[in-house]
Amino acid sequence: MTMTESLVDFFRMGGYAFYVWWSYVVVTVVLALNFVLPMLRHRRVRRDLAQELRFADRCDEP
Amino acid sequence: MWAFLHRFASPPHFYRRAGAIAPWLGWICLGLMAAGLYGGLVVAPPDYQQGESYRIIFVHVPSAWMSMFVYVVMAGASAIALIWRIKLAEVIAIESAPVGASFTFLALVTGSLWGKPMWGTYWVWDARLTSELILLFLYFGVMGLYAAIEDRRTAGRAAGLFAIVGVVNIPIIHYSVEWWHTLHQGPTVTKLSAPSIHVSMLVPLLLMAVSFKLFYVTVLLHRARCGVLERGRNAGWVRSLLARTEPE
Amino acid sequence: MNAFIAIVRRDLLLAMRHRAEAANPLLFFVIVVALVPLGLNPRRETLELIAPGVFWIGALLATLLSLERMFRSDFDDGSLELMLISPQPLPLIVLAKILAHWLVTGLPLVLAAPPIALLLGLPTSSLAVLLTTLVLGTPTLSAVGAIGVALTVGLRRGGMLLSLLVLPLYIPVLIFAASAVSAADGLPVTGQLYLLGALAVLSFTLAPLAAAAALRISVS
Amino acid sequence: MPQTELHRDRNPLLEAVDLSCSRGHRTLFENLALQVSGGEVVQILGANGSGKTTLLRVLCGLQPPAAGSLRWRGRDMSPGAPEVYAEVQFIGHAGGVKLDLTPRENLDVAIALGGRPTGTTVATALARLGIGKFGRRPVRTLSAGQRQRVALARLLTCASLLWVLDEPFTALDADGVSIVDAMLYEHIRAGGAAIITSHHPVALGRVTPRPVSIDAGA
Repeated sequence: MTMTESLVDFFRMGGYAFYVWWSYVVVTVVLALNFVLPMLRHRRVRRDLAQELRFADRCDEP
Repeated sequence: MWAFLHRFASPPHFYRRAGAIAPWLGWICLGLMAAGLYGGLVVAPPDYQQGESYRIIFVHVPSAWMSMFVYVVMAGASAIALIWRIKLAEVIAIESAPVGASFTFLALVTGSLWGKPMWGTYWVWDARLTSELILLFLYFGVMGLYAAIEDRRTAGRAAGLFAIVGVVNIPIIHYSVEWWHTLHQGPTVTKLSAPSIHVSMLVPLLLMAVSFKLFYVTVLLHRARCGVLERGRNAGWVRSLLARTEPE
Repeated sequence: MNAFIAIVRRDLLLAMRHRAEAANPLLFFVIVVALVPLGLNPRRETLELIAPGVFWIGALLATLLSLERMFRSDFDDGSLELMLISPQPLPLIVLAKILAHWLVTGLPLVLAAPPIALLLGLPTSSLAVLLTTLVLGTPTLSAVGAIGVALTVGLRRGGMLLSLLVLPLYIPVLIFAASAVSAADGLPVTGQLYLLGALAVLSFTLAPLAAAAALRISVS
Repeated sequence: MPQTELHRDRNPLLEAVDLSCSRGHRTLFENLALQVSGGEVVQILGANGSGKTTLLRVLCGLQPPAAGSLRWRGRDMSPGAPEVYAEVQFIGHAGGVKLDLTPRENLDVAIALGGRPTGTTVATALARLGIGKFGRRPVRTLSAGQRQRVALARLLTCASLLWVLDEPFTALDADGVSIVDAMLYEHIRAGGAAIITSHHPVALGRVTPRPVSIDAGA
């Protein structure tokens, strides 16, 4: 079995390629989202808070 | 021990410690996941009954385990938050809900994708899948309640209480769904449980399970850092932290 | 103890003052049950198959519809704060509210069950079991629902969220009650009835505690 | 404002130690210290939205403070402590009066909830507040001032040491204010205490409340 043949066979997954690979794609996408979204949120929160802080300093709220 | 916990629970300490630990956990989780996937997709032999389609268990079963594990952690953290009024526990409980809901959703999707080759339909009212679906509703209940109440503190405590009520109800619901399922058992429904586990299949499964747990902890640490920052917006440590990083 | 009786008496008095409103859950239940044969086909054998499920889903929705009233008016006019401030144990007061809610909503469902069962073509042999499940099940619905209401009492539009919170918790009652009624003529139903009884006892002891804690959180 | 502390022999009835409260992310007030002893009326002064009502709700244990602690008769007051609630009466904006019930029915329920009746019958309490003849009509048919009097009648029928009244005078006419003034006077002479909030200082005949400003924290 040459390299490419075994690769093709690997991706065919014995005919169940659709189900196996789709479930792995969904898992990867959802896990990636779960990892990336908090990062973006963290950056946004820090920016908003810093900006809020700066705004507070400027008009020296009591 | 208690002193350490108390120190760790103080938001500024947590913010710094979590920031330090999270990257390491992330890399270890990635390594384990790669090993698990390699073991599961390449090394493990095909199942004599289901052929290659059984390889979905390497994501389905860990997701199902995690969906339950995260709910229990959420309920535990909520109990700690309500009884000892520890703000960090409340943040951990609330930030765990979306991650738990994602794992439940994954368990449902991979379960139905695995069901198609095995039973011919994407959705079968199998006892475990039905329990997962109800668990997803319970997660949405917690998240919905937290989002509906304006005041963050009240919202956190109300959602936490519902998480505790939920965790008490989960075994009852699970038992009644199992009982209901055996009552209306379809004639040829094979058990969704993993086939007799051979060691070459068990090792990747456990690797994936551990990597999912680490993934949860890493994401939770990131989300909790965010939550702690938002909760303590007018606390002193947040001001000094932000002033330091964005000098005027 | 007289605080318990005072609250139940007060709520029944209030319900009597709004007699029309008190009948709404029952009317809703009849309409839902009447819709089903119109939606499906009124032939006897199909109706018989689905009657228990429809009956109990109707009871579930009727209870859910009327749950909001349990604490809403008290929250608006400040008497909820009066209850929280009172030295009487709050779970006891919540239990009184649950009993009052059941008397206004659950009991009429139980009393109206026989004629409505005929509407759905339920065999009279299974009527006795139907009534038993209703007597055991509807109080549990009120008790568990009290937790959801207590959590959402502070929200102006808490209705939809209330159903999302409470319906998953109603599933065990629905499963055991509906299966008991459908297995009524011939098969043993003691198992389901015992479980319904257990659920009732469990919810009467735990739900007031959870609902009391939820009230303290929602009011704060 | 230096705390002119009348040194009672026993501990103050209610003591708040560096209390702070927030609504959402806005801090309403911070490290507020307050002492209320028997025989005095404390009037909380503050602009709209400065957290007067929130402070009252925290003092009665309806709401946990963001920080700080409360002491009742020198002992730490755990939230929801029944021994405290038996001694405290709270009348908020909404008054806690059911509109569909009659004043008598409302008071009967209040007595059952309050737990310690004072022996004053419902009729005398209503008569004292000038709404004796409306006892059997649904509260819905009464005016706002009369509804406020029904709520205030609760103070006469249920025994309590500390009265916490949120803006008791807003809906009352001059006659009503003088009745409440007399009630307050009798209450503090009997060793009780009261905390009231009011937008504008009220000319009370016999009672001179001790003003406490919520911003300065006294």
